[in-house]
Amino acid sequence: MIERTARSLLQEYDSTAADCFWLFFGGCLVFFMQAGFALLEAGSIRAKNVKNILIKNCLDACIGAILWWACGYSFAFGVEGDSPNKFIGGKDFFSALDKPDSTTYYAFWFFQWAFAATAATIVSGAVAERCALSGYAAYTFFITAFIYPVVVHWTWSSEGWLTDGDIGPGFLDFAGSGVVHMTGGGAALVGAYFLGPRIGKFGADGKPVDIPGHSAVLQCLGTFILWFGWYGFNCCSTGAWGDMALATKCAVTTTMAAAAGGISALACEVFMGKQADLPPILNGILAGLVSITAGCNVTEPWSAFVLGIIGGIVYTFSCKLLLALQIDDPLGAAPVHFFCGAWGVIGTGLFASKRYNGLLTGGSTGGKQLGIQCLGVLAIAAWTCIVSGILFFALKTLGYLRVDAETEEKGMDESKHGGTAYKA
Amino acid sequence: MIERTARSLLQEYDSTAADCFWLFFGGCLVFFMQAGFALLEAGSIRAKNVKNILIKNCLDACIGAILWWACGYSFAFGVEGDSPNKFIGGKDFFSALDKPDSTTYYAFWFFQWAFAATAATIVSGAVAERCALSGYAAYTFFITAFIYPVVVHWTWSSEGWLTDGDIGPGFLDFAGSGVVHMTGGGAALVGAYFLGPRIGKFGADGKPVDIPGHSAVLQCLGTFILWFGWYGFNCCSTGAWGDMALATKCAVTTTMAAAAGGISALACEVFMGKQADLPPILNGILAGLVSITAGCNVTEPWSAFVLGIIGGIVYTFSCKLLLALQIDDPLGAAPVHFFCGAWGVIGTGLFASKRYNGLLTGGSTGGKQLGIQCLGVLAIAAWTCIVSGILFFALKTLGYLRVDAETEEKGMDESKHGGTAYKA
Amino acid sequence: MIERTARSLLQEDSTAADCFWLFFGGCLVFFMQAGFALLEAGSIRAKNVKNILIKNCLDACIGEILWWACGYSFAFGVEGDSPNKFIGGKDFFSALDKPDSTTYYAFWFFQWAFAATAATIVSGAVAERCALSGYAAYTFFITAFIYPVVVHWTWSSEGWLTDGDIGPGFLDFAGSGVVHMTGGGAALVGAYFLGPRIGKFGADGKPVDIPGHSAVLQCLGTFILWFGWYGFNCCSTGAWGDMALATKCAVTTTMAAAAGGISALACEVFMGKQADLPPILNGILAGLVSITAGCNVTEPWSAFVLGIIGGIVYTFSCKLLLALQIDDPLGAAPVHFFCGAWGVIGTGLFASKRYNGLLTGGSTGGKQLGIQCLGVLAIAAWTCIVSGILFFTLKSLGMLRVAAEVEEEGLDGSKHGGTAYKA
Repeated sequence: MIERTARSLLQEYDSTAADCFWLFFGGCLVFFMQAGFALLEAGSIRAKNVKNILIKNCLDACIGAILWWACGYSFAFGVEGDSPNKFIGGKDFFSALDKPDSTTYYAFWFFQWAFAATAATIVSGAVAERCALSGYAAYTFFITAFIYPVVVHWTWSSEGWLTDGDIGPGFLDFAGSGVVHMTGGGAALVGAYFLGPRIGKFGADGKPVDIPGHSAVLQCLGTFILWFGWYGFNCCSTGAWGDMALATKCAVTTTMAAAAGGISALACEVFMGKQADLPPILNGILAGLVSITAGCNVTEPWSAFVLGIIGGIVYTFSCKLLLALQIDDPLGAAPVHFFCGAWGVIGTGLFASKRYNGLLTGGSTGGKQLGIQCLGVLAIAAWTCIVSGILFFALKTLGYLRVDAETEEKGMDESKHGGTAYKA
Repeated sequence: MIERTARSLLQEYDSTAADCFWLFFGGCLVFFMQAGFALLEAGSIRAKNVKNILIKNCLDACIGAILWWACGYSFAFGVEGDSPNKFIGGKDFFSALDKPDSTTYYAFWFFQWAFAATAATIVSGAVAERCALSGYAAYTFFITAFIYPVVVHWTWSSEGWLTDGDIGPGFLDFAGSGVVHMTGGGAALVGAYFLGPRIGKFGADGKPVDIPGHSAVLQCLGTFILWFGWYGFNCCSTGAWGDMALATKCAVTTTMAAAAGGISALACEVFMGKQADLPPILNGILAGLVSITAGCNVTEPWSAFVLGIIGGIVYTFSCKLLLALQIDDPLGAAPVHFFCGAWGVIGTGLFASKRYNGLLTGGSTGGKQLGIQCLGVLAIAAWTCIVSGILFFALKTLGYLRVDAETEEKGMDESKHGGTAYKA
Repeated sequence: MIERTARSLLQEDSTAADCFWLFFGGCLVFFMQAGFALLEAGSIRAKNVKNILIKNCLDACIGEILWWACGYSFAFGVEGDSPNKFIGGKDFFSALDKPDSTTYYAFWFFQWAFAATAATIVSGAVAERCALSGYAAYTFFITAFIYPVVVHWTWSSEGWLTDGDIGPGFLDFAGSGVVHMTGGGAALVGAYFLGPRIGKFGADGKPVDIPGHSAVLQCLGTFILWFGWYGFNCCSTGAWGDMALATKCAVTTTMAAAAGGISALACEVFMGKQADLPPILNGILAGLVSITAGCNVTEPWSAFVLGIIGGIVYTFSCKLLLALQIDDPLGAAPVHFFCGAWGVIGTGLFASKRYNGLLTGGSTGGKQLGIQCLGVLAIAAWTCIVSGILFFTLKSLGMLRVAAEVEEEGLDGSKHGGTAYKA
């Protein structure tokens, strides 16, 4: 009786504050990844377009916050209570409803905004160096206000049709290999397709021409910032202070996958006869991180290692696939986020520990979990690619999508943004 | 009785450790803003003066720590107990008094040092590219040791004449739009005035000449780092773990204002017929952040949005004002910190929620809170501008303030710091 | 009885908070990898930047895999039945079952970040002429063996130097010796066996200044390191409950960093040079390394003193290296090895009375100082001798240094597909 009273007092006193902090901490780290994306993207393109991509990154964060407030959060998490909608939320637009003083609402809002900003900013890499600012802003509006929140509602709200646990079929995507990375990466892929390749990317014979980025230093710093922020992305997805031991296990699995992905992608390059270079290691690290994001909480260090190794390989070969399809993705955004995101979700169905019914770890339900994972991959891929496809096609038809050839050759900074990024 | 015992045990056990952590966490994030300032400043000036400004930023942090230890903290927070001094503190110089083992003293010292370092480093942006290192070091000494701590004592100590709450008249400046940003920004304005404009900034006809910064990438990364650190600046100002729900609401209001400020300043530029460029978005984000710093804990997401929108406009027009007055502020430090700082304080008097008597939200005391806010703005502005004015005038008269024309034309790095910042 | 029940329930809460504290520290210390990468890139010539960034990434990646395989076990695998004071030997590949509620993973993560720090120190001293294969081989050994052994001696519960009741009471709270001397000693030895860069010393033996290509990268790198150091030093309390002490470490750490920066700058100016940025940056790092051993047992004033002297130690060990014709492009050995040793010794001098600092009225005379010196000698001998064997072997096998032609052209152009900077 004494124990029960004391437990409930502990619960009441501490839990809200600690849970709020944990989500806030995660939100800060994931927000900082915006800087990582900005630098990685800037470093991977030519100097003449750097201001343009930085402007796009800033707009993603700013416009994203306003849209997340207006309707994004509500579409994602506004659960209606009386008549649950498995497709999209519809409550508490503009955070207008009263909130109690002691609430985790704001912490959770902040944490989830940072995730939404991540999904949105993935697209800018694939459409870099030739996408018009107005077209990009229009697209960012839709992904943050609608495309992404709907996927979140399916998977992470308490009433979505894919929601894991008792309600739905048990789709496992802990921190978003599918929800965030496939959604952003699929839109990136479709955007790069409708945009068409940069002038000079493919020769007359269709052979790809390497257009190296202007600064390996920025690529490297960007990647390290992303890796650092990813600890908030993955570990804080436990959502509550009380599961800290599990959260710190996620730190270990996340690190294993990042390391494995970097080594794996580098090894692929060297085996294919190229010199050891930096961008493959960096993108390999990111590939590993995306690959573990779905299952960081249900894997062991050894299986995280395996997920990362395969992630590096998936990255390498999906880069080749895109080039074979004559799709120009300057950042490799689709290989890193879409293809490795899908691998992350599927791989979780293979390697989740026995308790979570991974196919290869002796789970008791055979391939059922794997089947649910594949269902999720197909659903997310179809949703993001079809809706993005409609949007990009409309923007292209209206002439908003691509800058004219003269602007592209000269560089967008000089033509559209008052001058180059670098001066004396 | 069981409940009472348990509650008091909880209190004893948890509170100091968690409060210490919360202040420490905030101190780390706010300290990291030093890197943000360094990069923003470096990117906004010409390459030939980059080492000089980085040296100034490092000296701000180093000299600042030593002075904060020697007397800064004591002037700010050294409350004398027996005969309280409403103007300046006077106890515990060099942290020499014994402290109990379990104390939040050090955590609070650390958190407040990071704030002091922020106030000091604001000045370097406005005096960039022509201020002599010795003059700058002398000025930094005074702002960290005296000018800033006095303002802190008025507002954030338990005995200051402006202190909010039961003691004083209830001045609301939660994280320092006035205390930090107006103090630093006012000194910056006065410094830029006494220093005079850079050679070539104003043509013979008085028309301003644009002197663009040498790297948009550094400006962008610097701004993102500042935004990231600002979550510690604003949210950790609750000062205690127990108020975490409120702290995370501050994260949301902070984000809304930053986003609104960025969009607002960009819109101003575009409406005035200029191309969409990066520096206005960046400074707009900072303007929004400064604008919400006073009232992040007493506003709602919608009012934070409004404060940010107006902050972007205040920034834009105060830039024009400075140019009209022939004052050259290479970073826009005074527009961002002084003018938006004042707006942040005044805006809090307008938009603070009903409970805090905001004029426009139905507060019961009419314009009284707004009146107190204005009183604080005037007091801080007068203090910082007059004392800084005396100091800068003295330094100028003694010939310590500005480098000679030849050094300025050649660049301070080559003349004074052993060579340029960038080499092969 | 009520009190006992409540206290034991509170204890349960303790695991979550302790896990978080170690995790938080691990994140900050991991972020220092970015700091090292930028500081190193900025301090060398542009033609070798990709090479050093590749080395930094490989340190993190390879280090992780090795820490998992055997590094953590050699460091912390305490055998229980027959304790080994030299090296651990349990739980390779983290293969043993762990309970659900455990601080194991948080601690593993925190310690991996430290190991990655020790390993990456070396890349600065061997920059601009060390072959990638030789460097990878070396990194393998330092993360898998050299560093974990030192950790076992000092930070495991059964090492021969372990502080507290078990061993003689060696004080090295966050690793001036364990991390910085180990990495810095390897760096010194590596720079020695590698030989100086072409053109570093003139025909007369006089050193030629080879400035780094970007002061901005050096500066940002240093600030990131300083930021991460708060996790490095403060989170070394290892438990949430000691938070008041941890935040005192934040103050001592800050005092030493500031003092080191001012001190090194002052040395330069007194010696007649212009005020320049790299001395301030390396001075800040020297101060940070100097306080790392004793941040928890010093006061702000003694931290200040440790930092001032750290800046002086840094300045003069730079001169020593040049006099010995050793080329260390980052000053890695001055900052980490020499200041690391000073940090350990200085703790024996300035640790507060309770911890028997010689100059603060401690009751055991110079005994603590003696133990500190013993630790310095042991760590220096271990790291320098084993690294020396390894570097000598790599050199004999021709795996250590790139060809002169490659070095002149730049490692990026020759070996990594092109330069770091393009249009």
